[in-house]
Amino acid sequence: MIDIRVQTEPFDPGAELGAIEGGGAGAVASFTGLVRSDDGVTTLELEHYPGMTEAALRDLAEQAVARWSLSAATIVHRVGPMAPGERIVFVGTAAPHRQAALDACSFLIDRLKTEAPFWKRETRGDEARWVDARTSDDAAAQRWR
Amino acid sequence: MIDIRVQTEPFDPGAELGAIEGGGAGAVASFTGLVRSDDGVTTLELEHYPGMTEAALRDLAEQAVARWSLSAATIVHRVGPMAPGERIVFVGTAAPHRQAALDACSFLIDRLKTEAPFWKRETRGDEARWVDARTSDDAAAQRWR
Amino acid sequence: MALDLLYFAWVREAVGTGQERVELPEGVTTISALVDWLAARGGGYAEAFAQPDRIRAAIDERFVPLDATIGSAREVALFPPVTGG
Amino acid sequence: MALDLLYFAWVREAVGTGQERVELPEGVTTISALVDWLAARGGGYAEAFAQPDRIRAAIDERFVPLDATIGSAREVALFPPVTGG
Repeated sequence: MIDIRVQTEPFDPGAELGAIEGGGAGAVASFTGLVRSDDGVTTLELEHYPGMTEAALRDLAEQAVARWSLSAATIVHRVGPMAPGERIVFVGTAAPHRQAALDACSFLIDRLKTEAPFWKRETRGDEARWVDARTSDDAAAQRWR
Repeated sequence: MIDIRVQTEPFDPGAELGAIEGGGAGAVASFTGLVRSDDGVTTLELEHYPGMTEAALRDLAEQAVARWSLSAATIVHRVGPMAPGERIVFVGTAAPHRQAALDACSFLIDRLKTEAPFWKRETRGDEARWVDARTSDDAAAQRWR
Repeated sequence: MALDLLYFAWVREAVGTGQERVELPEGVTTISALVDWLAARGGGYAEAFAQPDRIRAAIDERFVPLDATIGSAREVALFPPVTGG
Repeated sequence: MALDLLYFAWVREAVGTGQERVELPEGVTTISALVDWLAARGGGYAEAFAQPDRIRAAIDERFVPLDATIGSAREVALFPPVTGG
């Protein structure tokens, strides 16, 4: 059961977790990314490539389901403007055993960072800048090859 | 911020996640363990060593907070009888960056399995048996030394 | 050949539009050649494509390296390295 | 010396109680010796402690190896390997 959503609306991690707990899984893992509020950012804006984004996320989820025998994988990613403290992304995985759920969750967020067409722009007061890609993200994504 | 609870009552992962999202963290990870419903178990019962359990869980959480600079760590573990599909354990971690949150979450559930005094008894129909410890759990806990 | 071009993030801002349809001239058969051809338009295009190693591309919604052949693509997207999650 | 003993899981079931206070005889100074002494009581104790390598222990709420010295402990717990989470 794969659930992929790219949306401007906020989402509820508790509801997402509840949805993937069914089906007899023994283990559910999640990752939630939030707009940090400790580095002066006043607004974070997410742009994406409609159509390709959903396809890229679905492809990653299908890889994870096959590799770790997941009973469920959910990816929700917000786009548009967000304030500090707001949730950007949710990844949830359900599997028979804990290592599979946790590894699949790490895989999805690591690979999402380098393989899904999203771009972040940070605004600090009057100044906006596009966030640079990080080589540490490339390294994290490579772990799973 | 460390929150440790051992309780007979059910818990709500969404509420637990919400509680650790504050404080400016950029990344929140969680693990929920559930009573599997695919192996004929009709009731799972958790026994523990009151006092020592909380101390052991708090010690693990303090190690995780120090090692990964967490802004929050929550461990909730149910004891008593549970039905298939019910939640047994919740681990939640909040950190500035994703790898820290995810690694700390894995660490806590791996080490909890070998270092917190809980014992599981499974009932299948009329037959009850104490669950044997698994060497794979010892190996998983060793990863973090 | 008519081709839809999409631009995202600072590439879009520099170019001044998110989407346009172009007729590819003879000889522009790869993404690299397309980037050079667009840069030669000057102005915001020159700015957006001044450093091709900062550009990433997708053909018909799939990531491709810059030396990929455009072939019979309907849509090519040009953008900075992705930064989601 | 008076010592509180706690038993958990199948150790508790075999012994028939979760807690008791004992007077340690001279010479019973380690967990191993305590386990052997309890096994010698026979009945459920013999059953619970027939295989000492299946027993784990805590002294005053801290895990210890079986060769640990009991010393001035107030409380010793004996139980199977843990299986939580």
